[in-house]
Amino acid sequence: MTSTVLRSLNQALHSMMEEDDRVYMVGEDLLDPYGGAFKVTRGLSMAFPDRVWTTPISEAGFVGVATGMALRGLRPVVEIMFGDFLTLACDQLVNHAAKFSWMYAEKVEVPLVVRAPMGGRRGYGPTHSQSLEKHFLGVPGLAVVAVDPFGSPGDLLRQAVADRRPLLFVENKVMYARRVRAVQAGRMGAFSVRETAGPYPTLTLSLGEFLGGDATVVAYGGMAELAVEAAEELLIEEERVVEVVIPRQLHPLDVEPVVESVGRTGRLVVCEEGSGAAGFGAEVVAAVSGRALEALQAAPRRVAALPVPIGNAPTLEAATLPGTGEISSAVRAVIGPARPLYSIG
Amino acid sequence: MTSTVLRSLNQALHSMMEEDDRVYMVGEDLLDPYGGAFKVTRGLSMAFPDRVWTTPISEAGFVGVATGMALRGLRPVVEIMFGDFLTLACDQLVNHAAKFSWMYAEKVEVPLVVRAPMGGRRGYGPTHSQSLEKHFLGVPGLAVVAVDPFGSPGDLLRQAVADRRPLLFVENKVMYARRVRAVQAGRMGAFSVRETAGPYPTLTLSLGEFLGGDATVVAYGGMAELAVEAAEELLIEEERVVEVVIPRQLHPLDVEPVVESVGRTGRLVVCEEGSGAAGFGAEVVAAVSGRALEALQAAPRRVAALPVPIGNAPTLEAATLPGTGEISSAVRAVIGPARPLYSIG
Amino acid sequence: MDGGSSEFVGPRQRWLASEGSTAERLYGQMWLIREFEERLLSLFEEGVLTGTTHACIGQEADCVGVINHLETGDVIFSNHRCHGHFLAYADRPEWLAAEIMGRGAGLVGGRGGSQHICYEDFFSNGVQGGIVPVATGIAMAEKARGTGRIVCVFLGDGTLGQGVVYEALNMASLWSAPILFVVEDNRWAQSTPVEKELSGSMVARGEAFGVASSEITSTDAEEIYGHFEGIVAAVRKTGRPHLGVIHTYRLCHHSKSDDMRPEEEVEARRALDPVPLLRSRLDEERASAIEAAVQKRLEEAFSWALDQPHPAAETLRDPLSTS
Amino acid sequence: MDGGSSEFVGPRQRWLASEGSTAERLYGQMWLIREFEERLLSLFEEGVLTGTTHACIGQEADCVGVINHLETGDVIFSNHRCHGHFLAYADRPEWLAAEIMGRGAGLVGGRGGSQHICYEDFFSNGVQGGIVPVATGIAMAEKARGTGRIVCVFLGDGTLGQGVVYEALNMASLWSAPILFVVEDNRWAQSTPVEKELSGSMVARGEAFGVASSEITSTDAEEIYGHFEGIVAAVRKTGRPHLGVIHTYRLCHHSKSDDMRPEEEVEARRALDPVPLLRSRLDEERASAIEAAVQKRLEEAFSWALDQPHPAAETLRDPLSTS
Ligand SMILES: Cc1ncc(C[n+]2csc(CCOP(=O)(O)OP(=O)(O)O)c2C)c(N)n1
Ligand SMILES: Cc1ncc(C[n+]2csc(CCOP(=O)(O)OP(=O)(O)O)c2C)c(N)n1
Ligand SMILES: [Mg+2]
Ligand SMILES: [Mg+2]
Repeated sequence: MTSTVLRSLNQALHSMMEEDDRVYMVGEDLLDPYGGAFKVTRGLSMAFPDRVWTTPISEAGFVGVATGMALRGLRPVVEIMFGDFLTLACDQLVNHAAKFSWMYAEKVEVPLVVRAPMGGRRGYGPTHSQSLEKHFLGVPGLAVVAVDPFGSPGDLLRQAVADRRPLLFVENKVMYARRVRAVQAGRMGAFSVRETAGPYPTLTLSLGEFLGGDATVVAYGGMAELAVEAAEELLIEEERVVEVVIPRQLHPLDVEPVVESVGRTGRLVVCEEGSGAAGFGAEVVAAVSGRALEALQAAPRRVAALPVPIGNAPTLEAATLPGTGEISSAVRAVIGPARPLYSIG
Repeated sequence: MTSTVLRSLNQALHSMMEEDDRVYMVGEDLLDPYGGAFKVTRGLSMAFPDRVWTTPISEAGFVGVATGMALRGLRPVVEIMFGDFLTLACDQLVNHAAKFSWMYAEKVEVPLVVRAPMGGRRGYGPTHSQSLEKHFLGVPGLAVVAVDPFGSPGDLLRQAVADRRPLLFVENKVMYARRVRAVQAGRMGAFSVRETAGPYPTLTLSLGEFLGGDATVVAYGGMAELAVEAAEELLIEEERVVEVVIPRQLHPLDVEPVVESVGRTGRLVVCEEGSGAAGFGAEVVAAVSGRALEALQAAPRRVAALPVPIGNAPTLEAATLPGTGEISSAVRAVIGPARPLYSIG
Repeated sequence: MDGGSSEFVGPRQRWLASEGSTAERLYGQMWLIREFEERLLSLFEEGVLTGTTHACIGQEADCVGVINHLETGDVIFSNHRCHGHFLAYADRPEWLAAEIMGRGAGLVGGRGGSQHICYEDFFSNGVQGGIVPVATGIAMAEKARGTGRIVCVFLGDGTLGQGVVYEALNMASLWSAPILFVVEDNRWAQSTPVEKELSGSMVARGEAFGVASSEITSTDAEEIYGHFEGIVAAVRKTGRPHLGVIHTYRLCHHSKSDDMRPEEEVEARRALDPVPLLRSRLDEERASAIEAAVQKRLEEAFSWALDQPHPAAETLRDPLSTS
Repeated sequence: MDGGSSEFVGPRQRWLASEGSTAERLYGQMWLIREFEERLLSLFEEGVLTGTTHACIGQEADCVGVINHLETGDVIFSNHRCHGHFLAYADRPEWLAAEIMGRGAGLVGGRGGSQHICYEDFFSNGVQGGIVPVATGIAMAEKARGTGRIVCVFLGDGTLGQGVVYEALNMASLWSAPILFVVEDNRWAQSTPVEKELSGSMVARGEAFGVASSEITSTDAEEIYGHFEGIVAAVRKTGRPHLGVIHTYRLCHHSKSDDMRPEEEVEARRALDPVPLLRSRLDEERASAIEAAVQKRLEEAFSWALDQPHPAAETLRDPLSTS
C-alpha cells in the first residue's frame, strides 16, 4: 500500500502515543479538528486528549516547557509550526536543552524532539519558506535529523522519539504530500540501495550496482527526491551514472558513506535547499576533503539556494531555490566535458 | 604608542559618537562608572548621556529596538553582554534585521551593528564562554565581521558602523587585553603583510616574503594571534614557513586570499575557537576545495573546539578549546613527515 | 495608476481632505477593504493566486477607526493581517493587489507578498511579535530625532503569547516611547480560541508594565474612531506609550480556507459585521454611490495589477554584495 | 564526606528532623551560606579560584525562608546566584565548594562551576530567564505524572526583562502548573538599578497573567519563612502557580569585585542584614555554638574540596556519541 510522508509520520505518532504514555505533543494549533498547520498531528488530540497540548504562540516558552518535561522522564514531541520560527527557540535549544545532560554530568537526559517543517516552493514568502537547519548544525549536544520520502519516514520519527538526546527533526513542507518509496531487499525501483547501521541509516542509491559511477550526489530531506530524479534523468538522457547518498542524521555527520561513494565516483556534489554558505554542504565537502582528498578527481560543487531571502513571487522563489536542473548542471560540471574512463554496461 | 584592543575599540566608539550624532549605544549595563561588562563602552555615557541607552535584560527586545532605530536613520551599536546570548536575538537578526532591506525592495536600510564578545579561557563555564558566530554565518542579508589585534581594531569597528548592512561584529574576550600590533608599510614585525582592498581587509602574513611556504593557516578573531604565535614557533623551532591568512569579514567570505596562499603553500589548516562542525572552517575548506582543488597537496585540516560544552574547570576548558599546540600539530600533519621540495632562504 | 511621482499624503491629511460625513468616509474605506479582500479570496479560489493570505474581514472597523488619526510621517508596523491597515493608510489597492499577485509593480516588487510589505512609513512582517520591539525602536528614533511622529503597531490576541512583546512594553514604558500598541483581539489565533492561548487580562498586561491601557468592545467604526481620537492625541502629546485593546471578531477563515470554528459562534457574530452595521446609518443612495465608486476603482486596480509582469529572476542580487 | 550512598532527604524533612527553635535553625542555615560565600570570595581574592561567582550575601533570608517548605522530590530551578539556594536545599557545602573549585568531585564534576549545578531535584543555569519555562515544564510533568511534587524557580528583578518569563507565566496559568515563581528583587541587576530596568509593578505582572501574586519587603528570615508557608501549601493544594516577590537587597558586589553602587545606599541597607538581624533574637551562647559548628563543617568541607583532583581531560566525550 502506498502512503504519503504525511501519513507515515502521522501514523507513527499515533502508534507511539498508543504504545507509550510518556509521549506528548506540544505546539501551536495542534487540536482537532484542525490538527496542526500541516496536519502531521491530526487525530491525536481526539485519541489522546490529555497528551496533546496546544500552546500559545510562544516558541521559546514551549520548547522550554518540553525540555522540562523531558528532564522529568516524559517524551515530548514539539512542533514548530514553521521551521522559520526555530530562531525563537534558539536559546532554549543551544543554551538549555543541548547543554543539560553534559553540563549536569549526565545525571539527567533530555529526550526532546523538536519537529520543524522547513522549505519553500509553496509561495509563502520570506518568513515562511526557509530551510534554517544549517544554523543548528554543530551545537554540542544537539542532534539534527532530516526525514525524506525514502524507506519509512514514520520509522525515522520513531527513532527520534526513542533517542535519548535532544534532537531537531527536520521535515520539508512540500515533501509531506509525496509518496513514500519503500526500500526493500536492497532495492528501490531501479536503484540498488545500501544502508548504514544505526537508528538513522544513511542510504546510498546506485543505478550502476555500486560498480562505479560518474558522480556522487549527497542530498537530504526535501532535496533527496530531487537528487534521485536528477540521477534518473542523467542516466536516461545522458548515460551518466550517479550515486545518491542520503544522510538522515545531519549532525553528527557520518561521512563514511560519502567517502565510500566518492571512492567509486571521484566526484562530489552536495545539495541543500537552504542558502549555501557555512551550511550542510560545506561540512560534507570539508569532511570529504579532510578524509579522502585523493579520491576527489574534480573540485566538488555545492548546490544551494541563492543568498537572498525567498521572494513571494513564483518567479523569484523558483529562481532562488535549487531544483533538479541545478543538480544536473552541477553533476555535469564536476564530470567535465570529457567522458570519464569508466563506462557502464 | 602601544594600545590594547579594548582601548582601540573604546576610542573608536568615542570618536564616532563625537563625530556623528546618529551613533547610539544600546545594551546592558552600559552606564558609567560601570561602563559595560568588558568596558568597551566605558566613558561613553558620561560624554554622551542621551545616546547611551542601558537596557533591561532583553536581548531580543533591544536588538529589535536597535533595528527600528536603524530603519529610521540612526546608527545603533548594540552590545550583547556575552555573545552566548545572541541566541536570544536570533529571530530578530534572521527574520527581521537581515530581511528588511531586501524584502522591502531596498526602500530601507538597516545599518545595525551588533557587537558580541565571544570566547572562553576565562573560566566562565558552559554558558558564558562560547564562540557561537558560526551559527550566524550565511544568513542572507547579515554580514559577519570579526576583529583581531592586528592593524587597527578601532578602524574595523568604524567600518562596521559606517556599513549600511546589518552586521554582527564578533569580538573575543581574552583579546581585549591584548596589545594591538600595527601593520605598517607591508610589515608587522618579522612578517611581510598583504592586505586586500575594501573595508574589512583580509591580512596575509608571511615569514617567507610570499616566496612560498609549507602551509597556510587561516584564523580569525581571537585565534588569529594564536596562529601567528604558532607560525613564529614553527619557523624558529622547526624551520617551517607558514603563511597566516586572517579574514575579517567572515560572511560573505572572500576566499581569494586563501586560495592564493594555498597556491604558494599547497597545504591548508583552518582554525576557529568554536566547535568545528558546519562552522567557519568547513566553509573555508569547502570554498578552497571548490575553487582550487588542484592546489591542495594534502588533505586540509580544521582546528576547532571539541564538540562538548565548555567546562568550568580549567582542565576541561583548556582541553576543549584549541591552542597553539593544536595549530602546530595540524600544520605538521598537513605537511607530513617528509620535507617539502621547497626550502627557504 | 502607478502614480509614483506624487507626494505621499498621510491618512489624517487624506481624511481631512475627503468629503462626506464621518460615517460615509469610514464606510467608503471599509467597503474598499472588504471588497478588496473578497476579490482576493476569489482569485485564490480560482487558483489564479497561490501561496497564502490573511483577510481581515470583520475587523475593518479597527483599521479605519485607528489609522485615520495618523498624520503624514507617523509610522505603522503591521502584521500578517495587514491589507486593511495598508489600505486605510495608503489607499492604494492597485499596488497591494500587484504585490500579492507577485508582480514587479507590487509594493515591494513581489518580494514580500501578502504579509511583508513596505510603503512610505508603513511596514509589515509575518513573524508574530518580533515587530513590536522594532516598532518601539522606530518610536524611540523619531523621539530622538525630535520629529513629533508617533508609531502605531498592530498585534493580535494570540501574539500576546510572544515574550518579546513584553520586552518591548517594558522598554517603551521605561523610555517613554511615543507608540500605540493596538491589540486586535479577534477571539482566535488561527484555530485556537483565546481562552486556550491567553490567561489573565490584556489590559492588565499593559498596565503591569506602566503602559496606559484601554479597551473597547466594538465593531462600530464610528465608535472606534471616536475612542482612538483621544488616545492617539495623548500618545502624541505625552510621548508615552498606550496599549489599546479592541475586542472584535474575525468573520473569515484565518488564512484562505481553514475555518473550523463552531458555525453558530461565527453566525452570531455576523450580526455585528462592521460593514452592514455602518451602512445601516447611511442614506441608501449615498451608500450605493460609494460602493459603485469603490467597485470601479477595484475593477481597475485588479485588472491593472493582473496585467503587470512578474519580476525577472535576473533582479535577484545578494543584499550583502557591496558593489 | 562524599556520602554518595545515603539517600537524599529533602529540605522539609531535614528541617523537621533538625533541632532548635525556628530562629536557631534558620540562623544556622544562613550562617552556613554566609560563611561559605565569604570563604569563597577570599579564595577568589587570593587567586586560588578564577572565573566568576555570584554571592547572595544579604539575601540569605530568601533562601531559607522559601526552601525549608519544600518536600523531598520537589524541584528547584535556580539561577546564577544559586549557592544559597543549593545549601538550603541540600546542605552539602563540600560538593558545592569542590564544584566551584573545578574539581572532579564537585556536584557536576567541575563541568558547571558556580552557576550550572545539578543535584537530585536541584538545577541551576546561568542564562537569565530561560530556566523559567523549563521549570514550568517540570511542574507540568510532575502534574502529568501525578506525583504531587511542586517546583520552585528563582529569578531576579532584572530577569523580569526577559520575555520568555511571560511566556512561562502565561502557560503556567493556562495549564495550572504547580509552580512557585520566586522573584528576589534585590533592587539591582548587575550595575543597573531597578528603576532603569523595570517599569510598572512586579506583582501586577504576575496578576496580569492570572497568576496569584504576593509581595513581602523583608530581610527577616522568620518573617519570610512564615510568609511562604501558606504560599507553598497553596501551590501544592491548588496545583496553581504563584508569583512571590521578595523585596530585599544584595549587600555584596554582583560578581566578585564589581560594585559601583552608591556607598551610602549600601551602607543604609547593612542595617537590615538578615544575619545579624536574626542573631539578635538568639541566645548568645546558642548562636556562638551554631557558628562554631558551622565553621568546623566549612573548614572540613573546603579543605576536603581543595584536596580533590581536577577532572581529567580524558573524561571529555561528545555527548552526542551514541556508543
Ligand atoms: C512567531 C510566529 N509563530 C507562529 C506563526 C504562525 N501564525 C501566523 S498567524 C498566527 C495566529 C495569530 O493570532 P493573532 O495574534 O490572534 O492574530 P490574528 O491572526 O487573529 O489576527 C500564527 C500562529 C507566526 N506567524 N509567527
Ligand atoms: C540572558 C542573559 N543576559 C545577560 C546575562 C548577564 N547577567 C548575569 S546576572 C545579570 C543581572 C541579573 O539581575 P537580576 O535578575 O536582578 O538578578 P541578581 O543578579 O540581582 O540576583 C546579568 C545581566 C545573563 N546571564 N543572561
Ligand atoms: Mg486573533
Ligand atoms: Mg537583581
